[in-house]
Amino acid sequence: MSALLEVEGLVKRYRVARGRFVQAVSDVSFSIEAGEVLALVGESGCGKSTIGRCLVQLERRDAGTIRFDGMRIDTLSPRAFRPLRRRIQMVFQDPYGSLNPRLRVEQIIAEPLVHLGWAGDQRAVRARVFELLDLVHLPRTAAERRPHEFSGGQRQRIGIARALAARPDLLVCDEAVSALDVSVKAQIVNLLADLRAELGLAMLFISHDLAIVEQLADRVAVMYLGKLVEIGDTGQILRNPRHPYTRGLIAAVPRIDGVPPQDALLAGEPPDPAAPPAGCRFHGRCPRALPLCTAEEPLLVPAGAGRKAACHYLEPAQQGPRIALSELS
Amino acid sequence: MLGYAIRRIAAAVPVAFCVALLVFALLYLAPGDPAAVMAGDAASPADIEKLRIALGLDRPFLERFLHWLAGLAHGDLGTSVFTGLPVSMLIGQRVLATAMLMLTAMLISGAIGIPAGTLAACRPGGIADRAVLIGGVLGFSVPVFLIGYLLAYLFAYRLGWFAVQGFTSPFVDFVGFLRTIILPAATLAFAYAALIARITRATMLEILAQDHIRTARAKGLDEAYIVIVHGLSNAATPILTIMGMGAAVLLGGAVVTETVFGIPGLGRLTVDAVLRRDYPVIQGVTLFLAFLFVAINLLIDLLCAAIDPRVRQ
Amino acid sequence: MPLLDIQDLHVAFGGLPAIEGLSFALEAGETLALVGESGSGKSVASLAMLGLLPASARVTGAVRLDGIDLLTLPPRERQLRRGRDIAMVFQEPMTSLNPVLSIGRQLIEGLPAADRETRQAARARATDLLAAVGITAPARRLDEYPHQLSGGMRQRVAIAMALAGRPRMIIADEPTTALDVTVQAQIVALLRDLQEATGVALLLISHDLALVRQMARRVVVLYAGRKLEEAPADRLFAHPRHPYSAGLIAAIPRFGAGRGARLAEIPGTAPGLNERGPGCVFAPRCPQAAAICASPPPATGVACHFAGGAA
Amino acid sequence: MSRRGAVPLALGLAILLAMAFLAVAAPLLGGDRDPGLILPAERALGPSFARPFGTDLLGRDLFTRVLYGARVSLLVGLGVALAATAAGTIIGMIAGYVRGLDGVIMRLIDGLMSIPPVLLAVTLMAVMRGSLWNVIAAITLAELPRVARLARASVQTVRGQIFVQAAIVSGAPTTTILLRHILPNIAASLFVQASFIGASAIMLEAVLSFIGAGIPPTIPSWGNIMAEGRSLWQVKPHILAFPALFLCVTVLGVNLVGDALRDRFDPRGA
Amino acid sequence: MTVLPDMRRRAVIRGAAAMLGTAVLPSCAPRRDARLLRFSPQADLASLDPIWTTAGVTRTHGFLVYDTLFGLDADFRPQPQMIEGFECGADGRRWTLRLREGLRFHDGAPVRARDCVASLARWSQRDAMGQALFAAADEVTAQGERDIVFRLREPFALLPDALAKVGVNVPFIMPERHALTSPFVQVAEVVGSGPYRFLPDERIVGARAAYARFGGYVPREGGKAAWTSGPKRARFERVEWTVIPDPATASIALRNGEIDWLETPSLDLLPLIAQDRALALPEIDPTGAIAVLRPNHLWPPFDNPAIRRALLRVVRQEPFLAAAGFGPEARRAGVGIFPPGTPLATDAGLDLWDGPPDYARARAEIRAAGYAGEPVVVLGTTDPPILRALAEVGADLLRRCGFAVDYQVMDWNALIQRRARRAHPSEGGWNVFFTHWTGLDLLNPAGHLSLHGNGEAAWFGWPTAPRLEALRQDWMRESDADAQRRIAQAIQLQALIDVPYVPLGQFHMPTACRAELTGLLHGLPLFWNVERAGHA
Repeated sequence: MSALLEVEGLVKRYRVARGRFVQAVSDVSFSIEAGEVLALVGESGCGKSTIGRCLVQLERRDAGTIRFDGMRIDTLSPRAFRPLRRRIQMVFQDPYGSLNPRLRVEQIIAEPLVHLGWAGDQRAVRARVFELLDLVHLPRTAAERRPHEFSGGQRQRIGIARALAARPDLLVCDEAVSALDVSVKAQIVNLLADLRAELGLAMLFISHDLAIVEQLADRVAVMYLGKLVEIGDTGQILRNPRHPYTRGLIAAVPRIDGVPPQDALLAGEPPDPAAPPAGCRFHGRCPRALPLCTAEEPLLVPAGAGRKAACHYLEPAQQGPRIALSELS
Repeated sequence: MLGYAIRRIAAAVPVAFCVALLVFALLYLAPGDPAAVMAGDAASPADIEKLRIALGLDRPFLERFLHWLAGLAHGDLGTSVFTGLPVSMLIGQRVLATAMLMLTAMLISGAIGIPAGTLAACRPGGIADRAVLIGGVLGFSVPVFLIGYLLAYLFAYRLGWFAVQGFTSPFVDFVGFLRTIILPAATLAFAYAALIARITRATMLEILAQDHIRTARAKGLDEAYIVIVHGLSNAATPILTIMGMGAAVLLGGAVVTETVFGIPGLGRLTVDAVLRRDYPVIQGVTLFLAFLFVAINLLIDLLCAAIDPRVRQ
Repeated sequence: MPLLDIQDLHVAFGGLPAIEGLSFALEAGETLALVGESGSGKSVASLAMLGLLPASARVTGAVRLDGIDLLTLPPRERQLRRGRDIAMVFQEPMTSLNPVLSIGRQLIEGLPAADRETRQAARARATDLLAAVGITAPARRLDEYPHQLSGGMRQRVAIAMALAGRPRMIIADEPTTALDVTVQAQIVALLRDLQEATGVALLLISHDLALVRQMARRVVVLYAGRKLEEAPADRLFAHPRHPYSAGLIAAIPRFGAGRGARLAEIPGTAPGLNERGPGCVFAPRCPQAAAICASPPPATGVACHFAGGAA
Repeated sequence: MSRRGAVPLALGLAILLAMAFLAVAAPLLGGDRDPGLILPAERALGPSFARPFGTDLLGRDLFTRVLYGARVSLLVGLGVALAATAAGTIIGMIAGYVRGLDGVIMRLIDGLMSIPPVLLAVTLMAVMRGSLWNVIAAITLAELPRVARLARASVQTVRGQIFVQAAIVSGAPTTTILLRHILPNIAASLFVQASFIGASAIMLEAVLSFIGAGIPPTIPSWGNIMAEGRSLWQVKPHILAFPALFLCVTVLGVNLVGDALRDRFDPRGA
Repeated sequence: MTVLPDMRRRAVIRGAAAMLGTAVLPSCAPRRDARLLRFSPQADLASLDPIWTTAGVTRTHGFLVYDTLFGLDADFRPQPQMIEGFECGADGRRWTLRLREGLRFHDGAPVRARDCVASLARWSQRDAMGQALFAAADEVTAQGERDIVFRLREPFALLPDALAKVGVNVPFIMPERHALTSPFVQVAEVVGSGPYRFLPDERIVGARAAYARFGGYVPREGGKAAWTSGPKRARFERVEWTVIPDPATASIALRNGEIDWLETPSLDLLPLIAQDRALALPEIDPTGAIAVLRPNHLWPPFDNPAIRRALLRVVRQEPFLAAAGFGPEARRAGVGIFPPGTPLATDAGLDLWDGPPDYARARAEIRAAGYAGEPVVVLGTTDPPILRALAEVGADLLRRCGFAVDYQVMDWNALIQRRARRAHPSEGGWNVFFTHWTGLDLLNPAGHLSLHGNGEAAWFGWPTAPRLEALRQDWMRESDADAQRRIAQAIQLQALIDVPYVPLGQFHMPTACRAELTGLLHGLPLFWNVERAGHA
């Protein structure tokens, strides 16, 4: 059986000035199985959000193919794509900006129902709205209120309810929890995990927070400057990163246990995406960079156990966990 | 910077073309027959028809537009129906008066509006703030000609300090220039100063609330220094931009002010031409003033780019 | 005598309390963290210390620096202490630098008069400062503008600016929040190194417990404008005594916890400025809440009726 | 609601209501005085009990004329505000939403905007026959570009907001997005702008009449009455003063309301 | 644009001089010196060619820079001006005019007879009286340098009157090279032989004109200056014209001494000027002006003489003049075809206005004459206040007469275009408009344009009145003054039957100047003989 979502050679460019383009996404391929959670991680500007936006056609891809349930969707016109929107929904990062301040919560949540061919009268819509409010643990009285009466976490629940309204198969979560406070973040992460289990949702979970990714995702794809550098099973990648960038990323994660990271910190910052370096895009910051890296771009090649990585000098595969589990003593 | 300037100038070209097209189209639709006016009272219909053909008034729109554009390229704005003189000459004679009037008005308004707006922003709710708010509303609520009459009554009629009409070139007689320019410039400056004060206040309020001002304060810098160096340096771009857009207020106000104060400028030329239905002159002056407006804004954009390094990108 | 001693600080906006009765002290050379979620008043507290709050804010209590109460100082003298005695690094490196002035100009204007005697001296000092915060080609950077720098570089410049006045303490308000993980780690390392090298005291203000854990020796936990707990970092993370501290620490996603590990969550949301009663502000979300929580919690030590007195 | 702005708002609304009342009730208040009745023998009389505002150069009763003038001025203000806002909003929304048309429309709008409003209106009046509707049309066209630009800018700001993207993802068609998500969110600033345009239209009408390129002088607009009184303000100031007073107060009222609303919708706007 | 460098050079010189002056005495008071006269004309000097245009200002300009063969004296009699004398052959068909010696144009060239012949020929194509004169002439030639010879087919006793004409168009003499220009094209340059030289570089169309005394001008010897006759002695070195569009501003400028002479102060501001001792209101034009209601004779209802007569009967001139702002001392009602105070004026037939107007009767008559209620397009004007008042009162009157008035307002220049249209009133034509003539234009039936009844060739309104035309021709052939007056009387009576137009009364527009100006001449603003008292 083919995957729910298959992305092949996706390219997205933005024009920054007359004749100057930034390749935000450069030849990225991955797939998501039904019910699977794939996390897309990387630093800001690496193109991970752009991929999510291409999937829901908020952006038009410049090259490559996107197949959903075996059907090519990247070539569909906005009109032709609309029936598919029911099946691919999105949760946005900013809980404040993503809800129209002038609409009542009921109207917000019902919007996909109204537009995406939900057959039913007003009563049925209302019943479904209540059902969704229950699902995201909001009181039914919320339906009558307006977004400004809610806190950030509650708004994010409203956003999730809206995304779930039309019973999608794939949910694109674009930094869905990164704007939230710690105590609230935990609530939403747990909610997403529950919903996923309950509804059998597949998710593209876009995040820069490795700790949350670790808890939520089946597989992880690491991006750097528009390129996929490593993809594979979450546990394997986070415990045993084979790409030097993934290693650096992991090393930079602040530890609550106070244990200093084993790896050296990455130096520098990602270069300007409008003028990416030749060869391996990471070579400028790579602790292991060699002459070859400046000349030749590494391909994404199998790196054992369903994993792929794009590096000329992959980190050696290791036995056992490299990273100690945190302890709550 | 040079690259920016070139890009900015290139961007002004289509706008200028649109202005030309609009101005031409507007007056193409004008009723009445310029040939009839030019021929005078005693002309026969045959004379008028001959003149029509001589003026090319019988040809189709596009042909006339292209012909007119070609003339523009050579600085030929046509010929006044009423006086028989080249429009470019009529404009040339009057540019100085209008330019000086606007420049003086800009200086006066800037000298009043920017400090007033800044003071108002420094102490929201304070006296300066109230004054700017009230002055701002009043400045937009009194018609220019009333202000003109009021100033003329007080300073020319009662006190006799200034001349009530005319224009003297500053290059000929500077004292005379001041005598003639101050009242009309002050009249024009009224609404413009209100505009500048308001935009300065609003911009400064916004900028003084920005993070980098907080950074500057945390550095222990003097408040006046912060307001002037950190505040105004950032406010300059929006204020200048609004001043440029607001030049429309000045140009429009000049139409009235020059009539009230008998200044031989472009505004009065427009009024005279409109009242005479002297369409080539209306066309030429409107186009010229619109180009002037585009040019002012172009200059201001370049100035902004010089002040604000981000704009140059 | 502590370097900085804050006693019973209250800040209110339009009659609504943003900070209520905050007291803590910072020793010379120490790193103290003020931890709290959004709306806890931690940034308000730092701005109140420097006198940078808008005029509409009502500030009472005492902020003593070397025994001198900054709040009672005339504005002019307080201004002179900013940057010299207490410097500050802000959260948003994108906006906390003036976009139209060059880096050099912004650095130099903050130098003490002695460092600015000549143009060359000032530039040399500014170059040194940039070098000290790990900026490459510092002399060239002086003539550049903030928008030409990356986020991490800008934050380094901001730190250099904080150091320019040779302060005795730096308040770092969420210094890494707006940065990418890899850069965050660099800035954390930089701050730690600088503190070691210069012995400057650091008041770290953050919502990021992991960051606090890495940097601070002591931690003050703020919630809804009130101090709930103050403790040495090691103790706090090991044995949080206030239910909120405990909940907060538990809610942090732990890297390495493995897939599917469920996060501990604190139900509900923090109260708004107008929802704070005299009782324990955390009570509505507290799993241990009881009737007694409607009365004010102990004023000293851990602010919880069930925490058992002083720390 | 903030206390600041409440007083000006109330004052502004009171002024506008009063003016609207005067305009509507003009025939009643004027009694049997006919605003068009020419009495050369009673030319340019000063205010008196029988003729509270005096008479104009043709001996017509100024009080009645000023009251009837309120109709014209308010009609011009309201008409232009509505027409310019409606047309400008439609143009702005098309430009702001249909990428392909944006360039062309905005160049034309920029071109139109480069001609100062007074000049554009005067030029249009030179082309058209002087009538009330033509004056409204000319001022509308002169004010149009400002609304169109504001509408476009607002549309672009709002359409960039995430809730609009969320609506797209929710499958909302373009019309729904424009009418339900974008229009209500730009309505406030358009409304504020409309009030300023109304004020500026009333002013522009006066200026056009002053120049002699406005509404036919037989129609008693404030601008016309002032234009008539301008030649002798030194000796018969009442002809200029009464309509001027009404004009300034009305424009002040509109501006006060506009300012107050703006402060409410966007406290930092200018 | 090309004038710039030159202007700049002069500007620098003058600037330097001014700086020196102001450095010594930084006075803010405007200069008032004996050598400079500042004048504000009633309208802008739009055209410089007094033959091409009928504009009054251009005529005033013409008298500054050009000279005429004959001048007019205070009794409206022609007097030799450029000529030293003339001879008329016994049969009245050969006239020889001999130019004075020493006449020069401003470019230094002598004035020759051929210049005069060409100038008169050009003038004759634009002027009714000139037309009549040249129609009567077999030949007009230059004989030698100084003699202008008219060989006439029939006697034309009014030849000196025609050449002394002060009503537009005035037969000014210009160099032959200019006079050869088509009369329908403006001459390119102003070169005259009058007392002042035009300074083209200083002209700003619509705002300024300047003149310098022409040193080469030789005034006539002997006699007294009066109207356009007698010695033209220029006392001021310079005359500057400034157009001040706003009447209120203009009066302040006069009061402040920014200008010395305001041609037409606003009527309502006269009391203010009268009470200022530094200012004077000299009466310079005894003929005044005549207001006129002009019906269109091509279309109903005013193609019907009965309706015109009914209208004529209810018109009262008083309200028109009062509404225009003329006080009792400045207006005169009950005025016929020729301006009171001029030789041809008469009361004949004017008793039809005795008693109050009977509108009911007028309405009945108009109905009876066949008026069917079709709209009557009345052209109104916004700008010159006098014309505006005439139109508004007139429209009111027409309404009272039961006409369905369609009052269309435009500014004066639009009206000038509109009135030239012969189309049906519903297709852009018109039925009635209002204007006024200066008395100088109406002195006699020859120049009196609104009296012409030659149909399509007549002045706007195009009346056809053969009897009136015949009487006009009679008058022009008549040389005896008494006989002329009798014909004039007959003309008036006939005009009251044909009603080519409705006279609306005579009014006097005063001029205002600084009190120290003395020697202002009558007739129109003339710039010789005037001087500033106390400076001479």
